[in-house]
Amino acid sequence: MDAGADSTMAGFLELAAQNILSPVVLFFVLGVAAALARSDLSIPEAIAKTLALYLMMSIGFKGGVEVAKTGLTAQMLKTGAAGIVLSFLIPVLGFHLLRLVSRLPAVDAAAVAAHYGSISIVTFVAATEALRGQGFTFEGHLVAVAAIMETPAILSALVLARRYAPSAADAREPIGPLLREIGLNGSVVMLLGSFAIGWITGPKGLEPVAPFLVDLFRGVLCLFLLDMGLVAGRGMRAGWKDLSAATLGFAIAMPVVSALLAAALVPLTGLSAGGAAIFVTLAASASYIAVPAAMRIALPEARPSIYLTLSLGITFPFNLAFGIPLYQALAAFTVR
Amino acid sequence: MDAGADSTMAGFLELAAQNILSPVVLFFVLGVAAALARSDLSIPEAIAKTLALYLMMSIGFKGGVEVAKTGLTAQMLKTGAAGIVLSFLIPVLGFHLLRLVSRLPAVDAAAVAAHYGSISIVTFVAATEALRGQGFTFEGHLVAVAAIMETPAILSALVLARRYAPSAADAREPIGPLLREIGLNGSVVMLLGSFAIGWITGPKGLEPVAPFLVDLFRGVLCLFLLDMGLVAGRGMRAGWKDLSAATLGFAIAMPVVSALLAAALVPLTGLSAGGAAIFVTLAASASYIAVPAAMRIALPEARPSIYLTLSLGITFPFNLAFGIPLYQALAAFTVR
Amino acid sequence: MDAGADSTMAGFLELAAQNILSPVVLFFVLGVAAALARSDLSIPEAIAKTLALYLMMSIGFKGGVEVAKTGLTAQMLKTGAAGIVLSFLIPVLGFHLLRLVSRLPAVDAAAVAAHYGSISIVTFVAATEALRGQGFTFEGHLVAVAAIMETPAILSALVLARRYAPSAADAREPIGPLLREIGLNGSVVMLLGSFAIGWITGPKGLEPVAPFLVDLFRGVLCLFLLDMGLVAGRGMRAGWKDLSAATLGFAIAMPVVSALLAAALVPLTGLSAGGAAIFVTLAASASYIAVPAAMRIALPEARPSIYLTLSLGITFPFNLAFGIPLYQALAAFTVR
Amino acid sequence: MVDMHPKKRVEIVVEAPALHRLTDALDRAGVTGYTIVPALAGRGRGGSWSGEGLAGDAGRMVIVVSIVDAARADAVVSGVYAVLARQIGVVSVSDVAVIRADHF
Amino acid sequence: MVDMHPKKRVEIVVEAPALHRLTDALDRAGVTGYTIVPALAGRGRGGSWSGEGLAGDAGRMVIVVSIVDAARADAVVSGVYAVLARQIGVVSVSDVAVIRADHF
Amino acid sequence: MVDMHPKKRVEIVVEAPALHRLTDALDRAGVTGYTIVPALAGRGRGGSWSGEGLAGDAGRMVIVVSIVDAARADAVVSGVYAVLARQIGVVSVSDVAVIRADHF
Ligand SMILES: Nc1ncnc2c1ncn2[C@@H]1O[C@H](COP(=O)(O)O)[C@@H](O)[C@H]1O
Ligand SMILES: Nc1ncnc2c1ncn2[C@@H]1O[C@H](COP(=O)(O)O)[C@@H](O)[C@H]1O
Ligand SMILES: Nc1ncnc2c1ncn2[C@@H]1O[C@H](COP(=O)(O)O)[C@@H](O)[C@H]1O
Ligand code: NA
Ligand code: NA
Ligand code: NA
Repeated sequence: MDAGADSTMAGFLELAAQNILSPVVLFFVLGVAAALARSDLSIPEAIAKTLALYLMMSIGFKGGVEVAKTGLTAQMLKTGAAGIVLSFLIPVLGFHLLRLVSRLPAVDAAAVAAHYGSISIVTFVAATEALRGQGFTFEGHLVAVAAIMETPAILSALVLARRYAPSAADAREPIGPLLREIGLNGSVVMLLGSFAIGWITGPKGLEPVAPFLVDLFRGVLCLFLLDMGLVAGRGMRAGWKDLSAATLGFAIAMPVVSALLAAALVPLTGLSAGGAAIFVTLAASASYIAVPAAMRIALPEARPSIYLTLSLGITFPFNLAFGIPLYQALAAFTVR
Repeated sequence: MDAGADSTMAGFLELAAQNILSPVVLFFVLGVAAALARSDLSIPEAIAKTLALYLMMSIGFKGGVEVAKTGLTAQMLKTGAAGIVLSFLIPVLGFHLLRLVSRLPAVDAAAVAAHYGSISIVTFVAATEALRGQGFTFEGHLVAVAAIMETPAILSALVLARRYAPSAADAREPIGPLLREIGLNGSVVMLLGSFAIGWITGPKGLEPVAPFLVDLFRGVLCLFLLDMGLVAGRGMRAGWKDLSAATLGFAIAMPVVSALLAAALVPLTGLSAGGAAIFVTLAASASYIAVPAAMRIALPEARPSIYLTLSLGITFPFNLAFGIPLYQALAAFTVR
Repeated sequence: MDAGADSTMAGFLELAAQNILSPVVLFFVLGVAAALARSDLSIPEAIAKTLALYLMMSIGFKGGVEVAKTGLTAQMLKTGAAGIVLSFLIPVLGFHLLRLVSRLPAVDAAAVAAHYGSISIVTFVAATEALRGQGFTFEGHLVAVAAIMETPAILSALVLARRYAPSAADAREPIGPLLREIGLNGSVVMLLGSFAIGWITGPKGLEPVAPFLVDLFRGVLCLFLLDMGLVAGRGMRAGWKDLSAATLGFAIAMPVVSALLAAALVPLTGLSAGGAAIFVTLAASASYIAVPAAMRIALPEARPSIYLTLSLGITFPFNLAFGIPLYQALAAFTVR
Repeated sequence: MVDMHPKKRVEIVVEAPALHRLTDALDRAGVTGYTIVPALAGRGRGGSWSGEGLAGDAGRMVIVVSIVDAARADAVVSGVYAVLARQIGVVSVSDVAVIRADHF
Repeated sequence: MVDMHPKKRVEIVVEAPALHRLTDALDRAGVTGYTIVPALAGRGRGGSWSGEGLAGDAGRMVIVVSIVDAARADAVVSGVYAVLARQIGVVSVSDVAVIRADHF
Repeated sequence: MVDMHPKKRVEIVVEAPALHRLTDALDRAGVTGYTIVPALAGRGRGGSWSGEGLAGDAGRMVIVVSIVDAARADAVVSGVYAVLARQIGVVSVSDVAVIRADHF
């Protein structure tokens, strides 16, 4: 290792420490701890849903306002294309990796792979917060890229399942309505709708709603991460027994693999350092809201105790605590 | 048309455009679009109720604080009296108009008419936001006038129904408890209670709660209008088949008629330009929370698919997008 | 009475008036009035729970940040010890006082006593708001003291019940799991967890979440007190018939007795004038969330209509309106 | 073994604005108790509804469950019917067995 | 006295993501209506679940209650079964009596 | 046609703070599952209650529904009774038929 790498490592460790001691991560830890200790602390379902919608509304609106400033650029289309490619590709990679290292049935492997190809908006948000804390900016259109990357992975996973687990994933279920359902999913509509509104109204439209959509954002995020910690901790307690060392290892290796893949595509997108970090984080993140619901319909034989525990119980905390600074360091290389 | 009217028209068009492209209206449009596209985007009931209460709390408190500054004036009593007259009168007008142009049964016509005599707080709020955006102020006591105008229309409609649809609206249901129920309706109590508290504590009391009650207001309003759009869109999809061209036309003509009536009364009230615009908007607005619930009790034979679709599905969007700038222009004439 | 006492009395009356006319108290009064008038005004359960969690999160975090500034001190341990002593002692006193003045069965008396030994976080918060309004500060670690004082009173009450009402409080119910349940109670975990996070992150961690956790606090408190007023009013209407003049008197005398007891301990703690006022208020406050739930498990024969009405219907409003300024005046003596 | 006593379980899906009228009717019919359960959405001959996003009571349904003595079931159903005849709602009655008969 | 008519009450505990498929199946089976009731938490052979804190539909159950004509009950249960065979859920059927038979 | 199997449906209205004790009793009695349903409000001999505005568990009721084998119903009701004897609550049992008997 040369001096540059050394200082990169030192920088990474500092980033990681700073990240882990942020209120956002600590509230997640509090949630996990409370759930594991069987505290009755809980956030009502109606509130959890609304917090998620609020986050979509806020990041969508703010992203749209950014795009209103810059206008539509070729960079956006390139980044979007790269995102779609990743969302299609990662599940294929993930599926075969999982089959290689574990004895998971094909239908479970396909469902897990779908989660890793899709994205997690909260991981996205946590990455933007970490960046902002260091004075980085990022391209507003990445919000739209995040929305676009939600769905292709599901398609990929279905194709895999139909090929490798034909009995579980028979062709009875038409794929069109399913994709429509996922595309019109409430959180996607909220994200893209708010993005469009932000784009239309621009900075002038953001101003009067900023105390709600901007100023409260980080505090609300803490509350939402507490909630995610509670749900993740409950899931860990219940899902533990269905997991093997191989699947656990996958849940940590796969995001890193996806991040490397995304990093390789960054130069084609022309993203800034901040934007690249977000893009890589998106690729590395795993869905835990939209894809699980889609899998219950498309691949009901796949076990939620496996895919939810891996995505929400292992990968999400890993990304939150270690992945985000790691991907940021990785992205820094790609834009030099 | 002379030059003055020309510039008024140009001013109106600019106002209308500005209004339609405000985040508040765009979020309503997003909600309608999502509902029509059958997205599963939805705001939990508990949240919708609380957002409505928050709006009442905020406008009540702020209105009371304004009144604390000016003290009780004769203008308030005059405006209140004018409001009560309108709330009694508009249903009579609406009922006969509706019977004239459509073949709606008398009980349905009476129920619809009640909605147009009463008021919509969100329309009120949207009008105040539009005004504030242009630097206008308005009299704080109009909040109390809004509360006062909620109920008389119901009484009017019951009298009409008992006269023209005696079988549906028999005298079995005593009218006293019903009016008490409506008067003690949660949103009325919240509005008037917060108004009283604002009046008592004055600007000094508002200060510590302003970040919650004032700063967040517009952002919360966006979320609430998204919700109203979702509900209105769902209602449009379901209620469409029960409506005729005549009733649809009524839902657009009636608010304009009410606005003209109110404009005629403005000179008697001594309201400012901003206050007059609000007063005219109140008259033109149609209830969609308090009156529908009252009608289910008082006139259960009347079909909600008709009155809710007209009030929430047609008149509310019309007022939000076109009515508010129109009423403002109209009011400008009356206070010259 | 000498001149000093005179001016103290005048000061107290002014404090009391100022307190009663604060928005927080007025919203409580609005809630009680609405409930007594049988208005259907209500806050959904999911919202009420979340408002309570928000208050815990906010005061916990802010308290932790204060402690991060000062570091761990001997004063904290002393105050904590004094709090634990009070929480154990007050129920014993309360139980015997209640048995002396009323004919309440022992099991009811023990349950009531548990409430007065434990604490009410909202009373705590209302006291801090009143202090802040006058420019006082208080020690951040009192938040942890509040959490610590929740549980010992329950233990005390169980011992009393097993001794004086052996048939109702038989030894079937093991006490360990019960205490664990209470200690891991959601609101305690939220309070202590946020306290720890605030302590870890310090003022730098508070900054980004301050618009949510600090600025909104007072407005949210108003909404929560409206809700408490509604619940208290409903409870008054229902619980009235189970109460006697003696128990009612107890609900006003007991907090004053507890306050005197706490005031006697203040010199041992080394608290500031503000801190002493809070400490005395904690002792005088009575639980209405954690202890009632614990009593339903530990002493199911005790009647909630009695302990809830006394704690939430009498003592809480008394403390809110008169107690807080009184305890503040009392505390002022102890730190001279 | 715990002794069981035959009762009737009356389940009423009723529009929310008419809830108070319904519980008043149950009170008048002398039921010893009832429990109100929320409904999220539904469909009937009058089309479908959903409580989502509603800030008011109109257009929402709730469910009232009351366990009543068989001897009183007829009176209860009649009382309920008198209210519901003009409102939106569905009433069904089934046989159940309860412990603690003195409760009903 | 109010006339009562025998019907079947079908109660289905179903995972939330499959709800639309279930209500579509009910529609196809020709039921005249149904009401959806929230569930907070539960336990089955597959372990326990809770809706608390969930921002999405996966991992949550809801309950659908439909009162159907006895003659149609078999068809309804078959239709429901076709959907539920692959999903998480429980179906139970009981006898009820209703007023206003024309409603069903 | 789908095969149906007779079972018992046990419905328990129980005060929220005692919920865990109740589900523990159900677990001990060997039920294969249960579903918890929220209650909004109610009235009993002890007066009326409402969950509205409550930040805590005290004063609120929930409903637990468990479908059990007829052979086990007695044991379940006894187990439930042992918990509920000291708590606020109501238990009722009815006959139902289920598909997928292996589930219970
Ligand atoms: N057969 C049924 N089974 C269960 N619930 C029903 C049934 N029919 C109607 N409902 C409920 O009652 C509401 C009103 O029914 P209707 O008056 O038929 O439109 C529906 O939206 C459902 O929530
Ligand atoms: N015997 C039962 N009684 C009532 N609800 C049940 C029963 N079995 C399962 N459930 C519900 O159905 C869900 C899924 O059940 P399972 O597929 O057995 O895991 C459970 O979590 C419960 O909510
Ligand atoms: N007959 C009944 N039918 C349905 N629910 C009941 C009945 N009796 C009591 N409950 C419920 O159980 C709670 C407690 O009842 P009680 O112990 O009689 O006060 C009531 O508030 C109702 O929610
Ligand atoms: Na991904
Ligand atoms: Na009007
Ligand atoms: Na105390």
